[in-house]
Amino acid sequence: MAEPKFEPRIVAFLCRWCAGAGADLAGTSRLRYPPNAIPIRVNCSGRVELEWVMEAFRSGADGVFIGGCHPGDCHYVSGNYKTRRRVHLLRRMLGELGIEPERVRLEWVSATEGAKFARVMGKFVEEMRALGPRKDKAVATAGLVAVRKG
Amino acid sequence: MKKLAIDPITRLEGHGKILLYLDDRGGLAGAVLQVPELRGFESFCRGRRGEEMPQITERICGVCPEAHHLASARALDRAYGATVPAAAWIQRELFYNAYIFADHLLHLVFLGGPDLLLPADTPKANRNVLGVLQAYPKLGREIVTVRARAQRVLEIIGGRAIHPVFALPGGVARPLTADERGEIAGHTEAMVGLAKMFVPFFHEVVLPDPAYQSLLALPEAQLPTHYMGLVDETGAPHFCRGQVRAVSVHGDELFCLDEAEALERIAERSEPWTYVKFPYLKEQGWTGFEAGLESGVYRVGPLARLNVALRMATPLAQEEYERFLDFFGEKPVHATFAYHWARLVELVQAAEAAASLAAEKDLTGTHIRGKLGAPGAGVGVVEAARGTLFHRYALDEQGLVTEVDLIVATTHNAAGIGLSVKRMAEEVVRKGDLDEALLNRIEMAFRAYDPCLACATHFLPGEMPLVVEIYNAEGNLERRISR
Amino acid sequence: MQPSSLERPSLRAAGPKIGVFVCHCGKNIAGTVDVARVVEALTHYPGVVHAAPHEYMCSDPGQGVIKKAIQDHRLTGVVVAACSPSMHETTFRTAAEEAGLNPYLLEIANIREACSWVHDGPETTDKAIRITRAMVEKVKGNHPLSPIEVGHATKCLVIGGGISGIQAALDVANAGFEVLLVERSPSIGGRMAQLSETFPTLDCSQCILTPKMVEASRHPRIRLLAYSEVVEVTGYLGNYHVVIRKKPTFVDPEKCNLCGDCVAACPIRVPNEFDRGLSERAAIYVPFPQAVPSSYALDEANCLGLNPLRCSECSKVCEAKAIDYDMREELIEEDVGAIVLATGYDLYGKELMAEYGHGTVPDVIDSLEFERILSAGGPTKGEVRRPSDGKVPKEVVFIQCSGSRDPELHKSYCSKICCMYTAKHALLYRHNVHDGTAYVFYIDIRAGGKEYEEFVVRAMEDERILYLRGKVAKVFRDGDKVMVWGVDTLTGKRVEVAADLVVLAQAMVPSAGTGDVARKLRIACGGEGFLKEAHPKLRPLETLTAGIFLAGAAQGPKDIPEAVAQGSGTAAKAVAILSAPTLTHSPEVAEVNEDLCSGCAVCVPQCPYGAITPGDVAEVNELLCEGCGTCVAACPSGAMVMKNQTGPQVERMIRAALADAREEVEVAGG
Amino acid sequence: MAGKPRIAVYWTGGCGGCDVSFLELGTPLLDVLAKIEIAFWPALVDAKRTDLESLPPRSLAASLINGTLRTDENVEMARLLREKSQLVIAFGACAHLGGVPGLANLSSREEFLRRTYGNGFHPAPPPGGRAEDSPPDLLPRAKPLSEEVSVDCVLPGCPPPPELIGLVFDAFLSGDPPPAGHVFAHEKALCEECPRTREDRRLAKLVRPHELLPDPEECLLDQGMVCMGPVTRGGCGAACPKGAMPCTGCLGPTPNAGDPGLAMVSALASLVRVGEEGEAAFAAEDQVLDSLVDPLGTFYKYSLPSYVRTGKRSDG
Repeated sequence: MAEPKFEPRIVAFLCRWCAGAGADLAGTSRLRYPPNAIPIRVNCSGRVELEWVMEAFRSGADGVFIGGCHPGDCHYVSGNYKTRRRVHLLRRMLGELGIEPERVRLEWVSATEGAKFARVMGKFVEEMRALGPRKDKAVATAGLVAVRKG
Repeated sequence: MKKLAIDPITRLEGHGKILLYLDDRGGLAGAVLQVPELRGFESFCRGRRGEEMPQITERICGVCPEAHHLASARALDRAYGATVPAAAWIQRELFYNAYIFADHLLHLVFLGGPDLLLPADTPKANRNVLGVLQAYPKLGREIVTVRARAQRVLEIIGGRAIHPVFALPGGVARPLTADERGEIAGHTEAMVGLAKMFVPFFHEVVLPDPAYQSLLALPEAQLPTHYMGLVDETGAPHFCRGQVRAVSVHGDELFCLDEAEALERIAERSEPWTYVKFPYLKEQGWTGFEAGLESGVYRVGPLARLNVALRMATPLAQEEYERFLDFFGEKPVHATFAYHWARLVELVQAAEAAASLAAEKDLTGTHIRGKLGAPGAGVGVVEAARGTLFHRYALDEQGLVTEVDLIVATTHNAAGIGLSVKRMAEEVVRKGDLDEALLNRIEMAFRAYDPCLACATHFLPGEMPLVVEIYNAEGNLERRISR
Repeated sequence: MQPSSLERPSLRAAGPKIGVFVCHCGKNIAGTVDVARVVEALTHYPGVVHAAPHEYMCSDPGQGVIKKAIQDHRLTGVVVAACSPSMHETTFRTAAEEAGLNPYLLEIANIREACSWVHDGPETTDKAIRITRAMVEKVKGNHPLSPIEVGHATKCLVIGGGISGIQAALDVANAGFEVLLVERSPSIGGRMAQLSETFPTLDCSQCILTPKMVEASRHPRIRLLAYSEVVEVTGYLGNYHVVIRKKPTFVDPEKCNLCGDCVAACPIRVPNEFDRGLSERAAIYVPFPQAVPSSYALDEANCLGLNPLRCSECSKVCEAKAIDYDMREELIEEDVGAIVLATGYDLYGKELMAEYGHGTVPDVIDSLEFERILSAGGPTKGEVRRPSDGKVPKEVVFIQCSGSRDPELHKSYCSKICCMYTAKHALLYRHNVHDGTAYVFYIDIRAGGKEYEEFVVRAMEDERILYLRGKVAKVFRDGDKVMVWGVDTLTGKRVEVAADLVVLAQAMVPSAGTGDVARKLRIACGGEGFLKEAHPKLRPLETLTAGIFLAGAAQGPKDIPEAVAQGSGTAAKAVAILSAPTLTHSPEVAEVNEDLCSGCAVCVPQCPYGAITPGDVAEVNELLCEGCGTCVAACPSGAMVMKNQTGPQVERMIRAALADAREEVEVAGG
Repeated sequence: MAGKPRIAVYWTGGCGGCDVSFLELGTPLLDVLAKIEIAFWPALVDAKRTDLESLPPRSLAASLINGTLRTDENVEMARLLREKSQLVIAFGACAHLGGVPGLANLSSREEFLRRTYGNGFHPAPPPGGRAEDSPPDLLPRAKPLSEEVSVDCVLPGCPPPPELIGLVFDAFLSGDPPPAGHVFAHEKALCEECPRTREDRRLAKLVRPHELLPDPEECLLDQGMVCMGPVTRGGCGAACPKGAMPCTGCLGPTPNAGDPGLAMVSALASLVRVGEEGEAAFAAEDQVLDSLVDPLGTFYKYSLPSYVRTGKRSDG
């Protein structure tokens, strides 16, 4: 019998002013895109902690999407630049950890780019499907001190 | 066939297991020293940053991290084709002599020492540092204090007393201040003071002890092997630079070479029943576990260094060296238990050397980093307290480690230790009924080497109490003796 | 001050009682999401004590359902699964507050824009459940907060003394608040003071401007600081501290009686900026007769020298003894509650127009130069004479969109007012030179504005004004003529005019100091350098920094009525702040866990608002913090915390979002 | 039973540095030894495993265990000590987080046997010996103590600074044992006790220790060195930075830092600045970031087994 089609689980961190607003516009414009990603709204892509990206992988995510404002458009001036650098370095480490760097995607989407949001999200899901399930094992173990206090 | 398992052996740095095989008549059929663990530093050092190696490899052993730290730095000096500036050199040498002093002291009091300083019939509960402190309160206290001061010197220069952080390719991390020199000078003075106090003690208390005399004379404890050690341009033992000199069973020079070529003269063989490797002199070749002129088996460490040296580097050490040679009347000295005495001679030289280096003008010099070339391959050598230590690395263009090779003191001695243990075992077994004191004699045989099996296989050292199990021919447990 | 959320026990300690309300939004959500299943799934979710659907949550009955449940079930938190929070967050939070629940304990789970509208098929419901579950986790971690309240200064700073700034200053002052009006040049008035007449009414610019200038200078609550510049701005909404440098004019305005003897005595002559270099002025001068403040100023840069004194002719002849060479610059410090930026515009330099002769052809001038030529008080006393030889030009070519709407070579945007003032120029020229011919090259005519179209038509119907649709390819000097090569795209014919004068309707660009001021105020400039508004449509007068507003052409090309309207608009914005008893600020800001902060200061450069002060432990100024959280993500010790969005809180959301719909999610571990 | 509290100190496998550090207590050590009874401490006294085995459960007040878990025997001993002790204290970085030997997890056991002994090395008994005489097999990967037995509190460091060891005994002899999970080091990061000054928090370049003789006053991070100080607990007096060398993180991450590698990546990337931020600077910024070599070996020098299971190796 045929394998059931692999559907990647994705977490999407969307900044409230650009990517988030863009996603809303995609909604109001009734654009269709695959439902694999669960959005989590943050004020700024600069708020996204790398711990979260890893927590997503730890919790079984196949991909993590981060949406921020275009360069120069960050509502908070420069948060998106910080995120870009963090993600760049994180990707390098992911490679060494055996997680394909492509599984973390950073995209600039403005509040007016509903269509772009739907497009890039669709594309990302497609790529994650093609990439298939994660081959690596659990990424980090919660050792005695690895768990953070709330 | 019976098996005696002395598992594990104690009061040394590291896990070890002695297996004795007895034939049905109770004679010794075989004896091996097995080292049961490894950590594979050679493996995971690959891919690390070259400059991190002094700080990574020192985690091989917490008792002699200083040796790995500097051997590693030397290998990196070479790998980067760097010339180490005078000021940096003086820092390193002063640091290193303080280490040799502290480490020998550690052995004399905490590890091997109790065997000598305390009467042979001392109950096991007291055969330890506390026993020593009880027996010799004044000297004991002094030793604890001065060792602490030596450790303080390591801390000032090395950044930390244990697992120092100061050595870098081509130099050291930072210049020393005048104040620091002042403090160091005070400590080194105290070190010399202790050395002056220890020597007469040795001659009045330890040496005359018939127990020690008999050990020195014990035929089973005579092991005619070749010897290897580092000597400076004057032929005196040097702990962290110079040429590697090897002499034969008869004392003839086999070679005297820079580290890289010297390393070429050594081959290693591994036995499937132990994680320790057995180096031997290529020229003589491997003829099995045996001593003698034809065998490739050689020894390193204090006794070896005194055997390859022409003289000592400092006056007091020279005096003691002469007393040492007079006592044995021959050179090389093959008596395994002479290692302890040799250790004392070196302790004196280390203290004196440290003191004179503390006075060097350049100690506080600020030119402490040599110019680095493109990363390549390099070999570094030092004399760890317990013998010659080689580090060999190859680095890629980013300065990341691509190859690692470590030959450490106890590895050189592995065959020798095995032999000493076997012979001691023969003696003990001949004596028949095995009691704890006798078994301790077997351990004393290797303790004399102050072996560091941690270093030997870069595995996780662990000291476990002695248990001997005697199996009968069917392999059923016949008796279990524990000390 | 907000009590620290770190001190307050988490709600989870008491055991959360969360209510979940799922909106059908008619068919908008229920059409693709099985609302019943969502309610069912959430009912069994840990911490949820009540879950209910409603046809239209945002309706009064819908809100009623929430309010009732809050009271009946003593809810400690509410999740409304409905449309995007940008739609109704306030609505529902207000409702919650009315029911006695702290509004910050209510969150919106967006299952419409982010779910029901963009997906169909069964997974849609599953996704809706995940989104809602995640939001339940957030609410569990939320703490009750209340907006931060702060007092404020009651003065307003207006930067720029053009018509827009003047209007803003007057309106704020008339509302009863004190105003500092800072102008860089020796006189207020700005560009409008340079204009001849204004479209579409053709009334005299000076005549309608001067009274406002005077009013501003006489107003008891306006402190006019001409020849001054803002040096430094610190602080935040309601509490800005500003430092202003007042440059020395070396003339005491009290004593100066404007006799003008000093000018005659002054040996120096330099191009007069006010006349765009078409006339000269002395080193001691009044920019123009109606200048306000009405006093001479000695411009140090061009004077022979004050230190050591090289000339002193002016003081010799000054009977009023108004000249004081020892006058020094003054630093004025003030606390203001709001700031209006009205720094105006410049013209795109004609020297940048390679195709139009690099500004080297004397009879190729820009529109402001032509304004001066047309002005009664201008270099030619209002007669149209060309710069090169003072002859009256008979053939004048006006080129619109010079430097505008030209993404390849120049500015891509439309400068908006050129169509209008070019029509004005052409008409005024014709009034001046009855036998003269005016040519206007245009791409198309943009005359959106009251009576604007009529005005342009009037110009077009004047048979001696030839409107040629097309762009001018080349302008070059030919003897005492200026050759203009263009194409009439309507007829497709090449057009060649041997003109006496060419007037370039140069693009509008932000005035020279704009970027500098923006940096001092830490506000953003757009790509073309115009000051950036908070939202192009809904917040055109605000910047992203609360309490700083934009008026006039500094924000983008504008005509006078718009600039004036913006002046008044910003005044209203400013007054709203100045008149408020206290100001409130969102409490969802970063805060430092002082038990964990080592003072490593990694956070400090992350903050675009300078809200973090380094020290043994970092300190966040809640009022400066806009809540972006960039510092939180950067903090290596996890000592910087975002109120109601902590790292662990979001990690629980992630687990909830990813756990299988069936399985019980593990909510501990925070 | 009344009398002195009985304790055990044991290494499953550290380098011995922890025990030596214990000795560095110097004379205070003797005072401590006077107040407690050492039931089992191979490094110092000749008590044996059999003695330990004969003890009733929980009869030891505390066991300080150092070393990475590497062999079956290590695990056996850890379990034995857990059974006999009321408190188990992870003693040193290896027991705490996996330690330097934990870097071995970057390659498979097979790989490093091969690299160490050449191809075809298989452990075997000695001549005439039986199967059980062959050297014990290794665990598939190095583990921190807490992966095999429950750990009550932690004495971190490589080795733990004597002062911190002192704290343990103070806490311990004071009668009230530390709270579960307590770590005997500062809650705040190293920077708190670092004398270096932090002026301009921005990284224009990354340098390695041998590439720069750092300014004696200025923060090493500001000078471009990858210093783990900001994510690492204080308690050592910032020994390494004082010695002009960057902190490498041996005391482990601060309580809320989470994964030290991620925290460092985030902090470093946040601090990198090449001129004005913006699209124009992206390439230059990436160049700086890419100049960081061996991130795993650098960020997880002492903690790899606690935070990282690389997908590269088969995980047994």
